[in-house]
Amino acid sequence: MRQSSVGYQVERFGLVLVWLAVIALFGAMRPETFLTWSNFSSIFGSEAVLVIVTLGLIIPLTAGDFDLSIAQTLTFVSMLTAILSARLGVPLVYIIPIALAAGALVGVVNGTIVLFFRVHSLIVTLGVGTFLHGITLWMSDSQTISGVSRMLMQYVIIHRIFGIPISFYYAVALAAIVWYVLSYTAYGQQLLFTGRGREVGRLTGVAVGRVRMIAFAASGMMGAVAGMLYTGTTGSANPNSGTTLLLPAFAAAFLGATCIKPGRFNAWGSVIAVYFLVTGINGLSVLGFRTYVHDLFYGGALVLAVMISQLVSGRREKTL
Amino acid sequence: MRQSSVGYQVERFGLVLVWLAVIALFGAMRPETFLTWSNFSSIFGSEAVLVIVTLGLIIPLTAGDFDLSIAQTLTFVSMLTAILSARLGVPLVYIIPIALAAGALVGVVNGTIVLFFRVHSLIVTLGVGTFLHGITLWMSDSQTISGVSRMLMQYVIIHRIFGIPISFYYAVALAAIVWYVLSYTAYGQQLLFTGRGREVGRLTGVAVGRVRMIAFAASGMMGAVAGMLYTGTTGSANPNSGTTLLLPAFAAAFLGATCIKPGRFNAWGSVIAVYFLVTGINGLSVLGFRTYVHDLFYGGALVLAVMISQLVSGRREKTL
Amino acid sequence: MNERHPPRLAIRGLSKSFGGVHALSGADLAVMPGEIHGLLGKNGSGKSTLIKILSGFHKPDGGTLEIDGKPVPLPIPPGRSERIGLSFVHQNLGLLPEATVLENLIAGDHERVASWFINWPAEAARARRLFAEHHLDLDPWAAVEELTPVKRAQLAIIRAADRVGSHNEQATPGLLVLDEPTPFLPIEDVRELFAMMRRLKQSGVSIIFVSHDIDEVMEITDRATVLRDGQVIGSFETSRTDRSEIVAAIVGRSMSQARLVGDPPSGDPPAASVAGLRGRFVDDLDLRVAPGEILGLTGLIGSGYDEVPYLLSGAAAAMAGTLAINDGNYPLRHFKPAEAVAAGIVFIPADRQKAGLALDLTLTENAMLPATVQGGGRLRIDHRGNRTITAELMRRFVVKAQSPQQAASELSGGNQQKLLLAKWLRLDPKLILLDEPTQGIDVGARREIYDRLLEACARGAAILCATSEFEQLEMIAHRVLVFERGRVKAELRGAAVTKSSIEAACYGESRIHASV
Amino acid sequence: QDGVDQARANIEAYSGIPDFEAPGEPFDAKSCMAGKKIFTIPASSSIPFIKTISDHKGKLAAELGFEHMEWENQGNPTQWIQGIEHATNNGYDLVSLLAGADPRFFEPQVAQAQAAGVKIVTSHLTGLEQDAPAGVDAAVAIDYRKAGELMADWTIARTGGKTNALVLVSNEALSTDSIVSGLKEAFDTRCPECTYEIVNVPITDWATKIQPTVAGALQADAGLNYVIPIYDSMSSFVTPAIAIAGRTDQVKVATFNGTPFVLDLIRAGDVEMDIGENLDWIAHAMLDAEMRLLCGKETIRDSKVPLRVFDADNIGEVGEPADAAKGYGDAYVAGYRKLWQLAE
Ligand SMILES: Nc1ncnc2c1ncn2[C@@H]1O[C@H](COP(=O)(O)OP(=O)(O)OP(=O)(O)O)[C@@H](O)[C@H]1O
Ligand SMILES: Nc1ncnc2c1ncn2[C@@H]1O[C@H](COP(=O)(O)OP(=O)(O)OP(=O)(O)O)[C@@H](O)[C@H]1O
Ligand SMILES: [Mg+2]
Ligand SMILES: [Mg+2]
Repeated sequence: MRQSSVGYQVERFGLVLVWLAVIALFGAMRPETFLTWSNFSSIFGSEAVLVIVTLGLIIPLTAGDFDLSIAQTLTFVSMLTAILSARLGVPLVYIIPIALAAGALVGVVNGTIVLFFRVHSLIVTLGVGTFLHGITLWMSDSQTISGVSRMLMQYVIIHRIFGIPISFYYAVALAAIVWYVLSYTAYGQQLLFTGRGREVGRLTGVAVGRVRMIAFAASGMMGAVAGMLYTGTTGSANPNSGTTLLLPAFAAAFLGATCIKPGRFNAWGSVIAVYFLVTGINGLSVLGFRTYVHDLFYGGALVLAVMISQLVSGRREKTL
Repeated sequence: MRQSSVGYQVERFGLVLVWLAVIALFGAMRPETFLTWSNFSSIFGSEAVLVIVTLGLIIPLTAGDFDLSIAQTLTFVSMLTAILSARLGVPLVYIIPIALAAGALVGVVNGTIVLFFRVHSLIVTLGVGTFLHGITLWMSDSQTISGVSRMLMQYVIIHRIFGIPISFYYAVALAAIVWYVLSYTAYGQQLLFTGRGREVGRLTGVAVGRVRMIAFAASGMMGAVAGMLYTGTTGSANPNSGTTLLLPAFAAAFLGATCIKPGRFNAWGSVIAVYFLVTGINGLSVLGFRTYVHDLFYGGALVLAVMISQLVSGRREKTL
Repeated sequence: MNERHPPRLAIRGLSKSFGGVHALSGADLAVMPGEIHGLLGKNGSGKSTLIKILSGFHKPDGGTLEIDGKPVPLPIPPGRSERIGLSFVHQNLGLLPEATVLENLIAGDHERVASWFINWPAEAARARRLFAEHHLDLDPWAAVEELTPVKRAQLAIIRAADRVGSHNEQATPGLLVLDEPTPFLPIEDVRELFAMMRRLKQSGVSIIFVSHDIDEVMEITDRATVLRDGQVIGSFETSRTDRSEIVAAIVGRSMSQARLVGDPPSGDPPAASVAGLRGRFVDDLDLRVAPGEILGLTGLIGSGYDEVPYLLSGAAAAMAGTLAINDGNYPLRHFKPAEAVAAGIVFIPADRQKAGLALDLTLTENAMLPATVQGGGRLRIDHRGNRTITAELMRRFVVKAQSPQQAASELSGGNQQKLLLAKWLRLDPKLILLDEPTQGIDVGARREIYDRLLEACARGAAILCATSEFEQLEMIAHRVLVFERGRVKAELRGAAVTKSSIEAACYGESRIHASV
Repeated sequence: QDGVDQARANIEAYSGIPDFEAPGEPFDAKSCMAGKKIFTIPASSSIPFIKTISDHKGKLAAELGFEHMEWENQGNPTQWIQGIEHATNNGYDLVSLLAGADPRFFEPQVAQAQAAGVKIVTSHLTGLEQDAPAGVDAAVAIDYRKAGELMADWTIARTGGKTNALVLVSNEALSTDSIVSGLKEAFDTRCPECTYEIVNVPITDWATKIQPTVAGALQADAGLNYVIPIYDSMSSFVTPAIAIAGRTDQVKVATFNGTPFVLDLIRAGDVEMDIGENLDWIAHAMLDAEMRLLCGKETIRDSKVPLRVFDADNIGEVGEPADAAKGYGDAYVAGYRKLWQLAE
């Protein structure tokens, strides 16, 4: 049986091993600065946003849809949070539901257009995302908005557990939820069938349209959570914050699908992929490598990691 | 038969009609400035690079592969061209084959990893693109390089035919070639079968691996051409030039697939899609709208155009 | 047939394994010039694998190939098989649905079509001539997905026939390989196909014909080779061999073809009744089916019988009609699959590759999907339990596989179908809707499927079985409705359900109620 | 014509080799900096302008004998955050946010670092009249206002008071406000009849939006005679738009930053004027101010980094290809050595 073979376990945890190898390498070079708890807590805390964006992506990806708008949802919600908090003085308890509702709304708009008009999700979410970016620019007058309530930052970055900013635990909690939903709930199975055998699902009574709609809405809400955390982490919002997160999040989603549950987008795989890539970049910064080395590492690590994973699994074709 | 019905013709030329409507609208508002030959020549001349990137994308897209590295190929080749020309004084006749070979090499690297290791093209091209960006940064020392030979600019934007910079005609010529190859050659048919039904393709004797490899190489070469034109247009190369072209090119590729040959990525559709979007942006600029309106238009037009196209075609599911 | 002529095709010692599965182990096969050669065997016995090796799709582990006495090196490079005179209709046809008829027709025709210029008008004209020759009404510019299954099959066959011998290096008439072309075809088209095969044979073409329909094989082939577990059991001259002998060779034991059911059970109260059903083809249909009854639905292609299961399961929208089942009354216009399942109705579609199973996912996930959808463990799926249940189901339904954690794509067609049946029958449904339930299933496995269906009947389920296989109805249907133009043309009951009476009812003048 | 003359005089004053002006009292840098550590977070190590300053700071620090680290990054705020946390955790005394690493993007981390006793300084971020953002300990400023004025003056002087300009800005950069106020003031006081339109293009959109914006403006207004991209890296998208519209002869480009490739564009004739700063000088000035803060001297706001106007006449002085540190003389090197009491 595959599940119990050594090869399969190596495949499952291959990325973790590579990650540990990277840590060991940098650690050997700079034990006193790289291999410190404070360094890791800084890595874990500051990339929580990217983890959440990646988690948001894998939900529609599992259902066979791309959500390119998630980065702009993040930016929009980040800006909305900053404006509500800094400019209008709205308290946090109101901001959270408003932000989540805004994220869900973006998802529903995406879903409605994709489902009702039967358009490829790639083009819809690209269009909706660009439109949303226009709104963000308009709303903020292209300015960075700072002066966000201290309380938000308190709950995101200032408060720490074991020295790691609390935002990390949010990301882990969301990963656990996504993992649980994908693996242990009926909705998770329905998502999977929607992505891999849409007609099969439909004939078995899966409300394929509803499943995809929920996936878009969930992705929008994840984008919204990421947006709030972004504002909480930086204490400000700028109208271009999310843009640079889109490609890394896709990279992490696909890289994550090579481990833990190879061949499927999965939550823990995504988390590991994000931190693997980020650890490398951080180590290079600590060692003072020039930035082009960051790109070489990022691109090289991505490709090598999937190549190794494929070699371990005997180069089986994986349909994602 | 579908091919001859009025509805089908409306669907085929729907985007052209919408484009004409946009022109009419802006024309009515600013006849003396918008509706001038010089304005259109400026529209046509300015986006040749984007057209070529889009054409490059649709080749692997037809074969079912994403080439996210094309933007970085563009940047790399643009930088290579600038360095060879401005720093090393290499004449144009040598630069062109070197640049094309570099582009093809990137494509072959992509193709080899995708095919040999059987990894999803999305992650491979993302990784290779990032790696390439690292090389570009290293090569250029993160500097913008200007001082490119006047001759290159001569052959790209300075020389004009009917008042339109010559780069436009290159783009049209490439579109004609892509159109011909996709529609009238055995390779075009093989691409289609490779993309839509890989198993079916193999069963009918298509050397699927070779077809995909050629598609990646072709896309890399298109990226190289776009890179040379980019350097020729701006007279310089900067290490981040191509990055921003990726999403617009995808938008145009998918939008283009709603017209001329609806349901398939196609060359003329791509050209029309690019110029439709660009015309809108140009009109807004002529009218002096704030730049965030560009995003609203871009996103809105994209989504509306596909929605309209789907309404006309009776919301049929299109498998791309 | 010239006995001294070397065989058109001679395979020796052909082997191929996938992981641990020996799909072929040392198979020999010889096909003479101008011979129609049957290739028989249970599901998963290696027939398609052998054929895919010939087409260059798979690389064999060992073995040799000779064509007209000349050795051909293996593996055959993809796309090269036509040059050595081989031409194929693959199982599942090998057509691209989104492409046009013409594009599919010339796909892979590297020999004739110029690489650098496809003259579409000329190709279209040629296609029209070709279709006219075969009395086929096909528009070259139509998308294949808009064609009926029959037309698709015809297109695939014509494509292969057109290629065979028309261009190969040896300049011999060549070899046409048909891997189960008939399950898609109604009787009259099978006849038409056979006529075509005989014409080709006249011109010296050899044909390999794969089918699970023993009668077809008996009718058309000169000789037949039987595979079992990747090995050749024997070759027969069909005219000199008994049907039961062949069946025994395939299954490994003797089997009877006798009717398995008796008279229809009394239908009061009925398990389900349908009133005023209208769909794309079906026109104002009323029917009742009793608990424990198997009701066959059949007719010629286009008569609408095969639409009924789709309408009653919510898979396709009906225009009108109501369904009474389980004290519930359901309007069928907006009937959804989920409601159907909740009402105890299950539907097993013919297209198991696309609509029956998600091939990338595991056997467990596929088998447990209905339970999942219905909310069994909505918030706490018990994977270990599900695996145990699936393993048990696989035992009960004799699904040959390595583990419940395997991907469904790794199973042979027959085993996929058994899994599909297991997936649905474990729900203990009230009404089972079947569309061609044994398409592409070998005689042995068929019998197992029948047994499972009869068990379900014994537990009080009613079955509606839409099929064009008349002998299947003869074996298992209590009652048969024969359709014509969307309406019931004849009803056969009990012992009157025989292959010949159904055939007569299908082709004969409108006779109402030929009941006994 | 007073205004035009005044503008000419202004330009004249900034066209020559600038003089060195000491920003404050001399102090013994080497001894007071012994054992102290400075950490520089450039806005992005992949922007050559900033990278160069940062590298030169590192060299100076080595010469002065204290520890300096540059946090290599690609302009991503999460990387800045990791950098500031790294500095806090590794005992740095001062974090220098260099040329665009905007502390408003990470106020909480700034506060945390300050609480841990680290001084935070923004260097080359704000204009003289702007306050230190986000509660940082000091803001070492540049005379952006003057740069804005000079760009306006250049066009006024060249057109004889008939400027019709398109001004491209990026509002999210802090220095923009300062530059724009200088520019507006110059136009308002010296040439009220000049016309100009200010268009905001966010930095991430430079590559996609500048070209159509300029093309549209050229089309809409046949009388346009200047495009003023306030940061000179924008020029690579401005010049093709002008070339494609075929208006190279009528429409000129005047800009600010002194980035080498733009200086090369002056030589090629695509850009008419660029106001430059000496990157090495900036490195000296920033480090000077940062050391003063650590040594308990009075806080420096005005770094006294001079601007110089480059055009076709004096472009030969910057070298070919242009070098960011050439064309400003070398008085400052000796000046700073004396200021820091370095023995020869
Ligand atoms: N399922 C597949 N999907 C995509 N590409 C494939 C697939 N199978 C094979 N290929 C690629 O198609 C080409 C031919 O396939 P084939 O399986 O004959 O190669 P091979 O060399 O026999 O593979 P292997 O070394 O795994 O046995 C190769 O380039 C291979 O990488
Ligand atoms: N690509 C593959 N990977 C793994 N196993 C395979 C593959 N293709 C076929 N097999 C296995 O090889 C065996 C032979 O399969 P094959 O398709 O040749 O059977 P068949 O005789 O054509 O059956 P059927 O009558 O159902 O079409 C089966 O056990 C099947 O599961
Ligand atoms: Mg088979
Ligand atoms: Mg079969």
